[in-house]
Amino acid sequence: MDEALRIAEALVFASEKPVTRDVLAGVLPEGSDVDAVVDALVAAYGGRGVEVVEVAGGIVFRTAPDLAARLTRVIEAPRRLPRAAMEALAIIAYHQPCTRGDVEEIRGTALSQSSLEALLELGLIAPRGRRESPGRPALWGTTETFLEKFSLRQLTDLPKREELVTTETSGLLPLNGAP
Amino acid sequence: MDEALRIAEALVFASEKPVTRDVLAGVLPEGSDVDAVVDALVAAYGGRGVEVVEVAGGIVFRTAPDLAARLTRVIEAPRRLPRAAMEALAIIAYHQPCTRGDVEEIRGTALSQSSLEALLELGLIAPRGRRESPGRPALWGTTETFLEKFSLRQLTDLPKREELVTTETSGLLPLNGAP
Amino acid sequence: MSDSLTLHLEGFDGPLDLLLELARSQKVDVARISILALVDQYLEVIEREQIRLELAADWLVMAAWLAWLKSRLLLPPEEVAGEEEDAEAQLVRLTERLAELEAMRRASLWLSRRPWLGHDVFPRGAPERFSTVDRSGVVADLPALLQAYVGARRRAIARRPYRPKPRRLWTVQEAIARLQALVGKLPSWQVLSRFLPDGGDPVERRAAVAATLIAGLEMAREGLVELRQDAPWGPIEVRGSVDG
Repeated sequence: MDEALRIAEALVFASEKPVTRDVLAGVLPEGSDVDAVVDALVAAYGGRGVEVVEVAGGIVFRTAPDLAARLTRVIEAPRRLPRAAMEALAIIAYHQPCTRGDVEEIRGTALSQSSLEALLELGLIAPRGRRESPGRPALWGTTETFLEKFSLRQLTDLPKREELVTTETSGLLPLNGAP
Repeated sequence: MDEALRIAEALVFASEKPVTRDVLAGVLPEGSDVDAVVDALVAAYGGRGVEVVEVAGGIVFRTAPDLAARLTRVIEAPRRLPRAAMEALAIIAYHQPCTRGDVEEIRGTALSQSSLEALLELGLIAPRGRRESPGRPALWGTTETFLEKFSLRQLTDLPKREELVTTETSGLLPLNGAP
Repeated sequence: MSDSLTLHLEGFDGPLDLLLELARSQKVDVARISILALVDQYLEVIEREQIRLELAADWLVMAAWLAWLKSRLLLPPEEVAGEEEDAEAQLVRLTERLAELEAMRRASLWLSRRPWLGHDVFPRGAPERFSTVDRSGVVADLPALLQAYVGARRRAIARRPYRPKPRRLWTVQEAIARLQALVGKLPSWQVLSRFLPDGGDPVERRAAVAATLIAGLEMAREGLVELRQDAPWGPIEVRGSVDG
């Protein structure tokens, strides 16, 4: 196995957080082609139990999604987010930076403290300053952890608003696949 | 890649603790030969950037030792000495050789054993014999390391005591001998 | 479809949520729903359901507003000339809000169908770090050391009650004893100041001078020593009495 590939494998495998190409370039031998090394790494793990994915601006190893059911037999999964919190998160993702009031306006109902706290606790949202309006309410935005949590490379991986709206309305909400 | 091997790979990767053969057996498909799967996993990672090793009762992934050494960066995060220790050090520097009692007398407060031990551990002070007085208390002085750390060529590079503390002040203190 | 809907207000996150559900039941694009039909359904639900009073306010405000909106929309245009635009604008606004909520609900669903970290995909459970933190060093800066010294001294002084330095004052009796002990061994004239004790600060030295002079005078009066001074302000000399 080529030395650059071994180094890339070691570094990315060991890390819980995505490793950017810049960081990778810093540890690979002089003159390595970072993109080629990443491609080789992705290829080496194709179809395996763990795979290399691009997430939150870097690359990282994750278990293959099809194995989740087996793994959760022994690995404890945290609770899923309740619907209200998920909707608030989606609104913040699309309207960031926005205030809690904006979220409530869009949902047409008050946002419970526990929903906001759940998002904060999971590190999915973070304050992004204050809006210069009466009361100077805090503005919220999504975080790197948000991208990691939902396996997104970047915010632009979210479906466009038009794609969401123009999809045919029905009770089942047919959704277009992931990017 | 064989399904049992994929599962084993994913589980060992995602587990916080070493995975025992028992746990593995509970997750692998019925009738899998656990030992054979482990052997296959070890073989699959032979010579790679990460390897499978058996540790205390289970198997884990570890970065290949040659790469771990290469990738490890030492981050120096020097500590600040707590105030009491810093003061004790300063007093010892100016009044050496002196006893812990002297330091307490000058600081006007007790000096904890741990402060003195911290200075000893850092090699900043060293014993300089004992005072021939009741109890034969240990005398302390500063070391070469002290000079190096504080970028002093010699002790006399320290500003004179009189330059730091006004004469009327020092008149009130029963102090003998200048540095 | 609406007939088969079993609506429980408490299951809805506010009136807008219910309106969206009702709009969906019309099976058309939210932008093309019939507001009139929507209003009727909404009011019907509100009447049918037993609303807990503390939950009622939002729902009733929405019901009142929708009833008003419906009345404006039903009136012939000329009769509401002044308000027509207002009602139209509010209708557009309601439609937009429903569309936005619908979009966000889809986004939420899209997100929840992504591979979730910790549910569908897992990170390395025991990540390794390639940095070791060396905490063995110590921040050594000279200014801090000096400040510590000055600080310690100042604090100790501030804490200590003022205590005049104890003075070691030479008494006349001590001076006589000292003179007696020494003068006998020195038959020739000696300067009296040689018999002063060693050391002491200026105040203590002056006290010793005075005590020694008085001791000399006292002993001369008793005939034990002789004193002489050759000139005013000259040195006072002493010797043992020739008779003694």
